[in-house]
Amino acid sequence: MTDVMPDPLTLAILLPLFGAIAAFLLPRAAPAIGLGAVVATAAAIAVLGHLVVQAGTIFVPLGGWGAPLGIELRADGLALAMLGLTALIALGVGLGALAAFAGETEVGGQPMARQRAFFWPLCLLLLTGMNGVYLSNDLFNLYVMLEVISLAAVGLAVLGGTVAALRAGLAYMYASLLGALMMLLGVGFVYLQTGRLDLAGLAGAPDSAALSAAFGLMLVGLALKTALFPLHFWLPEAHANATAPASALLSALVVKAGLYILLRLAEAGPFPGEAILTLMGVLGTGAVLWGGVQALRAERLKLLVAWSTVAQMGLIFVALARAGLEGLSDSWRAAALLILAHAVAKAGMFLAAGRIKDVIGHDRISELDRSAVRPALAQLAFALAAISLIGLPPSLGFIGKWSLMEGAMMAGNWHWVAVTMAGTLLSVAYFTRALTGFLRFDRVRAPLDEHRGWALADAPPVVLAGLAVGLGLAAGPILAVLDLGTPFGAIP
Amino acid sequence: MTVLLAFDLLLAASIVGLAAATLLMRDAFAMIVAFIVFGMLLALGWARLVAPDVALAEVAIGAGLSGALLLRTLAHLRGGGLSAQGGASVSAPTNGATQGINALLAGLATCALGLAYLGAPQNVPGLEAHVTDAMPESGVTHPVTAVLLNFRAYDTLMEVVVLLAAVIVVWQVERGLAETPAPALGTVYQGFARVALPVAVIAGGYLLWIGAEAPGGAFQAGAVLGAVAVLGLLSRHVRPAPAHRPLARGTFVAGTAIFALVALGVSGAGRETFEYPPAHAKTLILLIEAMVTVSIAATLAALFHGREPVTVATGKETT
Amino acid sequence: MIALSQATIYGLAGLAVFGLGLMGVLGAAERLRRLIALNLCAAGAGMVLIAAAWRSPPAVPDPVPHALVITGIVVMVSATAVALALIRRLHSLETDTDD
Amino acid sequence: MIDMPLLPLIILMTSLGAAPVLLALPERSARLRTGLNLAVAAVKVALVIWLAWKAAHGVVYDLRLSVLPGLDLHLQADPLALMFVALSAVLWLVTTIYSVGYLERGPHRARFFGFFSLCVAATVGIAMAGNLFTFLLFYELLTLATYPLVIHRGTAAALRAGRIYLIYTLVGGLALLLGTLALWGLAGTTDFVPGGVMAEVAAERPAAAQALFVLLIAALGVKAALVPLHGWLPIAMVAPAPVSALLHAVAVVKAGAFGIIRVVYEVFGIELAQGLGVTGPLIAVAAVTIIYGSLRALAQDDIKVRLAYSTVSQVSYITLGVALAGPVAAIGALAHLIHQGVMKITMFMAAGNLAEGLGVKKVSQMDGVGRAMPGTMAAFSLAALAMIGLPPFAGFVSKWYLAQGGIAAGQDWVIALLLGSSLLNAAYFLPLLHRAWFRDATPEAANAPARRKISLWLAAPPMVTAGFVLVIGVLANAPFSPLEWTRFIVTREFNGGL
Amino acid sequence: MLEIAGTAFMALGALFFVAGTIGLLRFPDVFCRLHALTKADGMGLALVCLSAAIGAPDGGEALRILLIWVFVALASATGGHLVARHARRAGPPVREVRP
Repeated sequence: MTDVMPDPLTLAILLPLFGAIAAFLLPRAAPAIGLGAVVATAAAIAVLGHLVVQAGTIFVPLGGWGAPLGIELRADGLALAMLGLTALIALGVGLGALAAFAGETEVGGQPMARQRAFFWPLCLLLLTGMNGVYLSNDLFNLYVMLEVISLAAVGLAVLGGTVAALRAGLAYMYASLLGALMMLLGVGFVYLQTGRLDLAGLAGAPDSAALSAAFGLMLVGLALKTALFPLHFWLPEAHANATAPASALLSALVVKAGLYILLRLAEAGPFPGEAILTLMGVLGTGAVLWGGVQALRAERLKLLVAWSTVAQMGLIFVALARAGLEGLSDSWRAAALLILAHAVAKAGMFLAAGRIKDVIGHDRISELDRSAVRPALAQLAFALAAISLIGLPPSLGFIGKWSLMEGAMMAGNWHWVAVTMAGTLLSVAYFTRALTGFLRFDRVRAPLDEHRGWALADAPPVVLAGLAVGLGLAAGPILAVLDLGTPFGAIP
Repeated sequence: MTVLLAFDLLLAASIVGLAAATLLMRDAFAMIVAFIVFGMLLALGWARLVAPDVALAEVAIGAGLSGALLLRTLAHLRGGGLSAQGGASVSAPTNGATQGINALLAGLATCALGLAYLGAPQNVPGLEAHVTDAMPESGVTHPVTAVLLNFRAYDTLMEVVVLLAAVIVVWQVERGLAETPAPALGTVYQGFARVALPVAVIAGGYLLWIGAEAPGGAFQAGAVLGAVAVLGLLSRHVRPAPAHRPLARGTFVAGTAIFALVALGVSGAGRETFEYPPAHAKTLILLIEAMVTVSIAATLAALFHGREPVTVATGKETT
Repeated sequence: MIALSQATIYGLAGLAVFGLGLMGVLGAAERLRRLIALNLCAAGAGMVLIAAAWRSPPAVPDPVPHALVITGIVVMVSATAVALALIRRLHSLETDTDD
Repeated sequence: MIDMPLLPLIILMTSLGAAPVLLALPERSARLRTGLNLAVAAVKVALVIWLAWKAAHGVVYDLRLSVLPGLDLHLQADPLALMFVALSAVLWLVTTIYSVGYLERGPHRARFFGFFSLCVAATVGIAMAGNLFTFLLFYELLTLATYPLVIHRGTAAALRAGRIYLIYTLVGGLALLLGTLALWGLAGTTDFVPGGVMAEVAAERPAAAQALFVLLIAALGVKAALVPLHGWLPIAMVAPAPVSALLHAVAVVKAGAFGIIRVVYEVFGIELAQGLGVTGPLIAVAAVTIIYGSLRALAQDDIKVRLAYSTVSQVSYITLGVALAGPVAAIGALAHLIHQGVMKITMFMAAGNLAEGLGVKKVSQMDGVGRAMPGTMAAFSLAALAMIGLPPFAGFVSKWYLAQGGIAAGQDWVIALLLGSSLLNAAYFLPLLHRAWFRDATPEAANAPARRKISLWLAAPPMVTAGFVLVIGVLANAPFSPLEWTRFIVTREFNGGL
Repeated sequence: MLEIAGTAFMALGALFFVAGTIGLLRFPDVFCRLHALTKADGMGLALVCLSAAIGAPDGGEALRILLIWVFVALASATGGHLVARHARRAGPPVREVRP
């Protein structure tokens, strides 16, 4: 690893950090610095990708100490896929943010110039934290990274400065903090039992009460952070009331950090038994149903999208649970695909929802129509993202659901297939509410020769949503990347 | 030995009792005071467990600065004063049933954790042997500092990043907030500040320097210096103005930036990131610690002050 | 009978503090009280870690958990500051709109 | 001629690629849009002819893109695919011409033609799908592309119809997804192979195979409007006339019927299906649907709803022919796929002309329309007579083969069914013709303000397709007629057992 | 000898602290409590510091302990002053009779 200097793993974490510092120091140039930093990070990730493809899993012992004394960074296919996806989404959302925070008008909350200046440092810190989580191989480091993410995410959630956003942001802060502290206590229990902090230390540890307590704590904490039903209470308001680019980052990326750590724990584990897995599946089912029903009842577009996040998170938990203990080495792939699919689609969808709200001035679903001024492209992006989230072919979401159901069926777990189907039906129902609204014009009195909402700002959501659909065709290569370095052992 | 054990039992019981009392206090001011006292006792407990660094950090940051932050917020909520009769009440009725169920669940979970704790093996060898082995190459002689600034320097960098994130978010949130009229503290306090602040600055520097070989270090020193700045803010010796903003921003990021730059800078030629050349390890660690101390002090003071300084005259701000 | 060492005493006390904090977070309605309850949780987790680091007297304690807890304390004060800023901002917005 | 292995993909991309361009074109550039539409449709017909030519000369087209390990997106051009592609390409050209006239100065033409194009792309994909997985992909795309067309008018009624349509078809799509998954899980492949892929599974787990058959047929039956899954079709009549024409003649309903053909012949294999005992119930469902649709059609006053119920009835002829499980019946079924398409599209376009030109939307208003619009009504009448099954028109040919097939399969009652159905056809179509030709227009209708001259764009297409009806009936035995082509296909499916 | 003196000072100091604490808990109003606390604790602190300084290994250590005493005394005096000032401004009853 010493031939490349400095190593791309550290760069993937530190480049956004330097970007955040620069953007904080020079608020006026923040957008340019931010985009530059994201591109630079993407370049580092590309180099990293090259190395991973060549060498499989890469470890970097920071400080030269190596685990267990020092902290190691670890990059394999799963991490690489997440890194690449995160960079992609950050780029898309960043470009979307250029437009979202343009202008000088103050809309109820913070003035735009200020939001523009503060979005970038926070976004880049978030990126630092996310990349740090993906590359981390150390439990305590994961906790610290989660806190970096938490604070940046809270800052993003309250960027708009409205009372609703602040209230939701505070509730989010508390939930996130509690989750992190549970994780911390869990780390304490792990240390009590094994005397080590690196994930590899978990692998050889014998089953014991302390480790069970540790896993229990970490599971609950991470479930709280990923808004697993019934610990989802904070998510809908926080995601719905943030400004669109912030919502996109929160929904697409932040919740994935917890899921990713869960995957890594499952990989390193002695993972808790069948009962816990089943419980995760049951709670995931609850999330799928409850999130779906609430999305059906939501009155605002962004709230609908936020509730759909709850439902989709539930589906990912079902994916983890679906094959039972012995199938875990396989089911993580479905979960990873669903994570990727949801991230891209949700980023595009929130950006699109934000554009729609910006152009027509509100996002009440019952009053959506084909008004004279309409954001046609944003609506197209919303529809494309919905296709992926519903899981219609050939989208990436479809591939994820296909792998989930295929595995569940092979394992004879038809109930998980039924849950997936039910979730799909619910998502059809709630997204149709919005899509129907885009197409109706029986109430429009304005002249029909409409102005089509062309704007450069529509490009990021359209591209992201298009990718969410189109990446399904690249599922083969994506799976190949995920299997690099064979996380979860050999390919069956 | 049994006397000490009894003392430990008493102290532990007081810590738990104070934690309970903190939550049960009806008045918010009393609650915060109880929390600060809890922090003091906790530090004592940590001293008993031979963790002086942690005890120092807890007193300075956990109890001290957190307490100051809490009190400042309470003053804001109550319209300038700390007594309950001024301004809005902070207590709200709670749903008894929900509270009961939650408490029950939390209690059960705690009992389960307690059982797991008792079931855990005692004195599992941790990483102390590794630390002892690596100490000669670490550049410092105090193990905690070695862990913080060398073995697990990456964590520490990220911890400073968390502080940076906090101050960014606080500045972002608190825009144009009406300034709470600072309490007039009178001449006695001013006199005290004149004497105490320079000495405290020296104490901070001492803590930083001694950290290499004895309990102390960047965080404790930063906390002391931060407290100096807080006292300065209170006594109006320090008055943040819009013109200070670039300087303030620079100070906030200096620690993080230098830390990360050093980490990257030492890499290459066969060395990993964060792998200081043995000959310069102590110098580099001291450099990092010094910058981090300054940043921590400034950041903590800014967290206490809250608002980003803006031109008050027009109420308009320029970013 | 479990040997009642210092570590056990403070570890159990830490768990109790964590549990109390948990109750407080779940049960309290006021913002400040919940925040303090979260701080109690952090303190409890820290106590468990420090207890895990303790070794019977001739041996010195494990310095790694000490470093972790210092990190935890700093992280917690950052989070507290952010939460307090949110509370202050919310309070002024709410009193503005209520009046 | 140069060899182009990507030809199927190019044919698919002509309409798939045109869709975003059409969507993006500004509303005002009507000429450009019309030109592009017609050009693409014409190019497509030409390409399909080329493809058919090459395929007939033994060139095998087989395109694969691996999506998941072992799971490919697979396009191919077997004779069955070619038949359906040709049908859709030709009828798309005609319908495009008709739509240009129909939507002249109407709102949201960009959207309409964009999704129209997408819809045809989906149909082509369905036709050329080489496995059930690919079929599923385009099946869902078809649902999504037709939804905006169904609710094109944007009224509350249209939205309601669209919602019902979407619920039916998406649930059907989910069932198909489940069925595809189950097929993948059971047989380890989703490929369409003449003779089927389920033989081993059926030998080991007959119950599972039966359940899979029911699931797949039910999933496809939603679009094929098998009773009781037909509920969406009459309601979807609120769509503009060209959409209805397309939905009934080529796209949605036929996609379902085509899927049933694929599943019965190339997933299960006809002998296996018979062996599993699942064809009997399918025949029963088809028979019930035929009678039920006809009976409901009798009672409808709205012309388009009457036509819709007629479709419910007529499309089930295809299912019936498939389920009868003999080569002769299969020829009838495949021929009817084409014949019914041509006949029904004529009738819908003619009905659209009546509504556009005379404001006539109900049967009771049809008095004397024959004299007001002789060309349109002539086309309508020709198609109606063919539909009833009068020789020598197209409908007669397919019904003849179905009846023969019934006898060959030992199911003589099929003749009675066909006779009864034809009588019902006559009962609901002849009154229309009677009113149109032999009654005088009511005075208020004659002076109705809605009366306007319809353009050639509208008038010509139904007459052209009516010409097709005549030609493919009369020249049924000529080389390259649909009937000959279906004979060729059936020979292949039944391993030359004709 | 020195050891005995140190222990005696320590015990005496603890006594002062106890007295101060009893005063804090039992006295009726802010000013009385403040009186008990500042006076008694100041004395207690001085004695404890003295005891610790006697036990210190070298002069430097003793000097540092002395410095601690000086600054804590200064701080507690200032703190007491501030509390009294605040209490007088806030104006709660000077003496309330506890039931």
